[in-house]
Amino acid sequence: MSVFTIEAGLAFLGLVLLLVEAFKPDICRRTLGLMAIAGTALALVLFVFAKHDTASLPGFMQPWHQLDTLALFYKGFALVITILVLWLTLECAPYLTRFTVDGKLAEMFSLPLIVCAGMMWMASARDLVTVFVSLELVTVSFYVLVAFARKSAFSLEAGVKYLILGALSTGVLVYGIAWIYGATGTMSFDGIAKALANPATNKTAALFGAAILLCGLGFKVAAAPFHMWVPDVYQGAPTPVTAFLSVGSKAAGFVVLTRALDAFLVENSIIGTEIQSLLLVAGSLTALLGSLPAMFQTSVKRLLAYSSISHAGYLLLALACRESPRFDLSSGGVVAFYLATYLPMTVLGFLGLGLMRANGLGEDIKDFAGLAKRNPLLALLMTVSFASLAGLPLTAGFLGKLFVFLGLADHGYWGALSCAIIAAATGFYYYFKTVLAMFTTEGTDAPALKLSSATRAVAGLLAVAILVLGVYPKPLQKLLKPASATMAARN
Amino acid sequence: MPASIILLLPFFSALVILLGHRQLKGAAVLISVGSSIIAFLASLVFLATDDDNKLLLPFIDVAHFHAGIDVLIDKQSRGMMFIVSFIGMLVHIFSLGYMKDDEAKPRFFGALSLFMFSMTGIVLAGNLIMMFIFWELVGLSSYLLIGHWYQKASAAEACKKAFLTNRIGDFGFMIGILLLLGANAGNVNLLDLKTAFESGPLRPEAPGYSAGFTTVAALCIFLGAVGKSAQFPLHVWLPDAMEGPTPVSALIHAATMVAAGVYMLVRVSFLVAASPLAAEIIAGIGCITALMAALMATQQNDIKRVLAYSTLSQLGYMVMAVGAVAMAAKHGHGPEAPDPGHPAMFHLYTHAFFKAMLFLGSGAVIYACHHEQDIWKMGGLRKHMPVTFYTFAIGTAALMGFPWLTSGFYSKEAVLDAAFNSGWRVLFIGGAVTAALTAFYMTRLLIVAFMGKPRTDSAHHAQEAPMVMILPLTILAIFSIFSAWDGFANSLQALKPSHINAPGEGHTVLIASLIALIAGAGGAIFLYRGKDKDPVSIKLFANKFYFDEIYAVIVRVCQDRVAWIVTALERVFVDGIIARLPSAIVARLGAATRMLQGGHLQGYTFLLGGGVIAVIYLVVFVLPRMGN
Amino acid sequence: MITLGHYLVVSGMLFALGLAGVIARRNIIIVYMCLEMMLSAANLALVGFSRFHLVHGLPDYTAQSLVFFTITVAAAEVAVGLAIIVALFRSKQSVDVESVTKLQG
Amino acid sequence: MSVLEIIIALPLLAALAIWLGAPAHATSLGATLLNLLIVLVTTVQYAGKAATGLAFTYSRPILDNPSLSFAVGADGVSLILALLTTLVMLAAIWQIQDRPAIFYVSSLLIGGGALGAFLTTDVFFIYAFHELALIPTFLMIALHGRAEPAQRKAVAWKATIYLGAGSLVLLAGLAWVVLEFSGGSKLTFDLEALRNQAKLTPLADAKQAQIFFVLLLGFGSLVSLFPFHSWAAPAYATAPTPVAMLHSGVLKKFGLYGLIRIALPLLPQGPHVEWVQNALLLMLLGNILVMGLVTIHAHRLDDTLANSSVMHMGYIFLGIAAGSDIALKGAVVLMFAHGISIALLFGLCGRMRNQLGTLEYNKLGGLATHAPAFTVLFAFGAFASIGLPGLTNFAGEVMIFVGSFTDFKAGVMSNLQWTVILALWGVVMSAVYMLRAYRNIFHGSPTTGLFMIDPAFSQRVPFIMLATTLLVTGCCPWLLLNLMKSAL
Repeated sequence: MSVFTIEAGLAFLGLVLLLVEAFKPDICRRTLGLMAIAGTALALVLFVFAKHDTASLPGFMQPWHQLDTLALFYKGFALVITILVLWLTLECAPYLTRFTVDGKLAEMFSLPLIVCAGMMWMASARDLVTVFVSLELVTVSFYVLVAFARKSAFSLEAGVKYLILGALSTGVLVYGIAWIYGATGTMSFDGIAKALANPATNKTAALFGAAILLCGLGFKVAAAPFHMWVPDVYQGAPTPVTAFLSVGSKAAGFVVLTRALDAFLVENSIIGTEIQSLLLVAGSLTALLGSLPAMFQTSVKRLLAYSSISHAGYLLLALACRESPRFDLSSGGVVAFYLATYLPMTVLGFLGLGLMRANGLGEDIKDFAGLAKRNPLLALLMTVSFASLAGLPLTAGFLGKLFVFLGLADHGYWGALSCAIIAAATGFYYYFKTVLAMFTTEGTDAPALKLSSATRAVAGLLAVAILVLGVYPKPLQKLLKPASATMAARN
Repeated sequence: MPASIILLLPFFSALVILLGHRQLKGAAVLISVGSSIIAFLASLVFLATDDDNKLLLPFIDVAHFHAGIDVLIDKQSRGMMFIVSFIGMLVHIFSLGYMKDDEAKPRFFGALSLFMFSMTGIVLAGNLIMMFIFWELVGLSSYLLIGHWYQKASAAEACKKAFLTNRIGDFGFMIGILLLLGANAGNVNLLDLKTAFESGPLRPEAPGYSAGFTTVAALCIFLGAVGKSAQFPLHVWLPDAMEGPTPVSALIHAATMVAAGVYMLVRVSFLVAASPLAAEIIAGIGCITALMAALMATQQNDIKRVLAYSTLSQLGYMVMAVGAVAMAAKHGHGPEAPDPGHPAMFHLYTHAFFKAMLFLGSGAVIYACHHEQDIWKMGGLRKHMPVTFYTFAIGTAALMGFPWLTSGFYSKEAVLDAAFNSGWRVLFIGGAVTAALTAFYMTRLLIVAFMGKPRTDSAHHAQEAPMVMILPLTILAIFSIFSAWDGFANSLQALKPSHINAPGEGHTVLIASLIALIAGAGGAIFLYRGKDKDPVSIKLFANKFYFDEIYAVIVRVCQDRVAWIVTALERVFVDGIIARLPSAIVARLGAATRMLQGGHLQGYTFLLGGGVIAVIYLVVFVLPRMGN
Repeated sequence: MITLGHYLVVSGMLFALGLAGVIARRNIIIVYMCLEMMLSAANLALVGFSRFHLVHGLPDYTAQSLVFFTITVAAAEVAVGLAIIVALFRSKQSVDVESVTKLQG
Repeated sequence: MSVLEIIIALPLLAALAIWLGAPAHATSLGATLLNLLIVLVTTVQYAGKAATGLAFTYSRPILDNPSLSFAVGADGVSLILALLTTLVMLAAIWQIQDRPAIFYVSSLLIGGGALGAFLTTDVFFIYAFHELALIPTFLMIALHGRAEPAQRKAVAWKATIYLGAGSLVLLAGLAWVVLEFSGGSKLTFDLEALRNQAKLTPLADAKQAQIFFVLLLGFGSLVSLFPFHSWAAPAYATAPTPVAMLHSGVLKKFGLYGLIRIALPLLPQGPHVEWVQNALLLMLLGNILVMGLVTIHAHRLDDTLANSSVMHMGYIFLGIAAGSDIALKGAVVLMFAHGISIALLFGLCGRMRNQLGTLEYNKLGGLATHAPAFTVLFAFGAFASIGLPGLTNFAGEVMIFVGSFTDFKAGVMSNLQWTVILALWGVVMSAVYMLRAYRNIFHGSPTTGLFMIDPAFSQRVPFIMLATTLLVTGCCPWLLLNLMKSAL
């Protein structure tokens, strides 16, 4: 079975679920959710055993679609995060339904499948057209998802902001694509790389196009100065959607960014140094602009949004560092590694948030007070998650940061490194502010917080994943190693 | 073997007592006294051992730095060892009586044992590091013993003061040791150092020799002695140290520990000899101390304080002798053949006996008068405590240097002789004046405390001290008289100078000291006979030249004020610049960046559009020009 | 003779106008229309580039195919977008950009 | 499997067990006691062998490139510090009374983290274990500190941000080291490999100086090197007793250990390049003289102890600045000594605070009368930190001083040697504040109302253990030196 079939099937399943809800309105939402989860899980299993080379794709797809390691990795990534988000939606369903029309959640289960399919396509894209189409598939679906809890003013506001700013960035993106095409005469990444390596190509036009294109993509990954939407949208969106945005959408953005930069920063690229400098500046700025305002946040959800921005900053910095012979992971590999470590910790964090909400608590730091007393396990798991987000050693978050820092130091980008260090230092403050609240005992007589065993299992699994990746990242590295190898070969 | 016994026996005794005195109770006293007696016997055996320099215990052994517990056995250490263990034993025995009713007796005896251990260490030390180790430990035991009655604020302050003042001395001592150690390739063994100074890399003819260095090293080492032997200007702790029990004053603050400074200087006399300037400074400091302390002693009313200042003054004598001998050697006035004797050590030896005796005697008096120490509240004790009186009188005579009869006379002559030959006439004059003052204040003490009529009830009801206290007094009185006799001195290996009985330069020294004695004693008799209160009042002397007050100001200004200012500066600047300023900047930045997130859609679109334009401007127009 | 430059200038002006509208206008519907105008600008540029980038004497149709996708996507975006804007109007009785300022900081 | 892995794992497993519901006191005490025994046996074994180089090594590869492995190994320095850790841990846990389980868990985690940092030989894990130990420190200060919630949180924040920022600078420095010394093909975090490479291709002095300086700042702020020290005093004064004991006694030594173990072997010329040396000497003089005066100014026992602990770090840095074999070994001995003595003092201080409710000097007095055993124990700690011979600190200090004078030319003093002279004045200052504290607390007549009696014997045991260690290793410092036979 080809991977493409799985993707198509997933999208189809999404549509089916939508129809089921439409024609059988009294269906239990839990059933619907479980169906979605089961479908995605099945897709994941099938994906693992599917053929993993480009030749297995239908012939007409091959010019547009590729199945290199990076693509495969991100496809798996998309499937995993989709399953987790669906499950998170189930967890949050009790309070989410209070804000939806007629208390229904159907699209919350079907749209993620379509988003997932979009993300999987995006991972394979070898052409700007494919990129654009799959990116829009994801973005448009997210417009709906963000504004889904329509009765909540916050969700609606987030939806409007995301819609306007997202559409704006789409415009910018297409305009950039147009100019890149104009400068290089091709839409495919390979062709662009070839053209940029050719000194005869018009440098200014290429720079102009690349800059605008990167602005458009920068919006998707929340790079400064296009990050302003993130806190508002993340805070307003339903928690599962926030998690999806923060992990899935960001990963999708970065895979495209990786592909685009592989082309832009190809050896002897006429625009290489400029783009690299831009990345360093934007990365440093992003890390700082994410971290600094986060210190004053009182809402954990908004705090996580800022944290997501600053993580995007580190990722951009990782992209700025090109391959080093002394380093098994290429910049794309480091980004993938970072995102893989970022997945469990972020999802775990949002899971905690969702559980708080499901138990009738708020999302403010003060609502976390005494969590250690109310549910020691959840407090412990959340601590692991936040420690990892802060980048403490022995957790997955540290390794990602370490690789980024090593790369920066290796290339001698000291300015960017200092910015990253300042951002990380600030990070200690705001992550631990939350952790501290959890362990505070005074003034908390709230009742114990009960978790179902399934919840505990999933949360525990995520925490274990954080710790295991933190001390034994070898399997993950192995998974990504061919990725760098192939890319190195192609370049 | 005897060396190890003398050294380690008191150590284990101290350890056992201090750690287990609750369980041991009375046995603690027996352990301590027993160990002191065994140590004394061992020191007798030790007198007969051969010269040696061997390692007893390892301590630090790294690279070329070897600092072990190694003993240097020679005439000096054997003789000093005898003094220490002998007087130590007597004081132990005396304390049996004196401390009979004290609740914390085990603690006292434990500290006494600790002192014996430390003092033995100093005496036996074969290298300067070991000397320093025990140097500090005697400081500790002195601290514990002065502060024995720590509930009394004055005792608590006194022990602190003693330790801190000594620390200042040790500061110099350590620098001196480090300088020597650096200069002599990590070797501070006394014999090796001596060789180095006389024929090795530190001799004046050696390449890279620096006279300044030798002087500085000598003076730094001397600073150690200044602290321990309470020389000017670090003398202030010794009078206060009298807050400790009287046997302690006798043992530590009269006979042995304070003499350790002199002993140490004699041990490193090759260093003093190598630097004429240092020798002059040492002699000068000694002379000043001797004179100044004697002046202060004339106006003290506390029996122990008089003795304490007299101790100071005598220590000044010894130190002056150390310097004077070195100066004399430079002037060619030294003995022709190397003289094994040393006036300072000789005076130390005789002084130890009679000063310990005087202190123990004063202890007996204080004990009899129910812990009354003011001599003007005594009087007429001669009749009530005859043995104490006679022994005290013998001690006084020895201290004054009663001619030909007492041991003090011979040693004082030796010191004055050395001062006379030093080439500095002022040293000799200072010494002679001090001798006169000594005669004056001791006579005053004897007259006021023992003669006349009892002035208070407690003096009236005073009774002779018990046997355990009388016995040490008597033994020491015998030694006060006979210890300078050749037979005694030689068998006890005292460092008696060979030419002592035949002053070379006519009789100037002898005549001067006789005049001083007569003038001092006569003056005192004339002034104090039959008086009930002090007819002379010299505030300057009574208030000890206001040293304590001046030092209090210095400490308050230089230490407490500066500490206050530094603390404030540290809070404001260091903490401010390193910690608070960056965090304030970051906080400001955070607040400022937060302003970007105003929540207005138009603001966001504006920023987004502006961002696009900025990026285009940067990438297309700025970066290519930078040519990077 | 109309060159590529002419197309690009027009497209650029369209894009700039759209952007200015997005920034300046307060009515979300109009903002949305301006966004569509920006997409049109991009489309114009694409078509222009395609027309002047001749492969074997014919325009390169890759870019033109993207234009079709853009138009389709824009339609989808409008569908979703208008639904959200309608929902906003229902809840706030206003489509002013200043009606959504609750999320901030 | 190496015995060191057991040593590291034992406290961490015990902490997990307690978190999952095992009885706190028994489990933690048993685990630490067992751990102490294992460490003792291991140390004796090591001393029995040649006592040079790494022993008990074992490595579990984790990543190929960059080459990363969980590698354990110990030489004399790490064993001395492991011994210190287990001793202080046992004492800290033993003295806990009537406290929630989190006290035990955090003590075990701090100790376990420290053991991990001292006994692993992979830069990554050395760093990681230290960070692991910092979290419970922070939480405990913020949650159970001895101050109002707002104030203790502020203190905890200050410490955390300081230490966090310091750790990040350190991380940058370590990254630099790894990049410079990994050799041609592969990045490696293995300390031995890095050291070999450093021996093969030493860097230019100027570059060594730069890297060393970054490491110095990083490690230094973890050790409260002046002027990056202002977190330390309030943190120790506020921290709950076991945390104060463990952090000031053990965890703080990590920075010094790192300098001796990582920075110096890789960058032997680093501290001797003039500008670095002068900077280091100035900073350590700041520790000794400025903090000495600040300590003199303190009015409370916890302030005195906390500031003195900052001050004494200056001497260890002096040993590192001197860099000679004697001085470095002295620094290690002093690390051990200071760890034991300050833990002893903080432990006793905590007990006093519990019983008396105040540590203000002008409210205390005469405690010796009713609590003689307590007084003796305190005296051990106080005199040890003054540097009294016969207690371990003296041996360390004297070795550092001597080690700074090894290349002395009569009449010519180097900056280092002038610094030593000034540092010696610090010894006088420490006597001033310690004796002042001792006099105010224990001497004098007992204050009415403030009354304290000796703890029960079983509660004295941990302190007796520490005091005995001071005495034994103080009289026989060669016991420690025998573990470090090869030159550092």
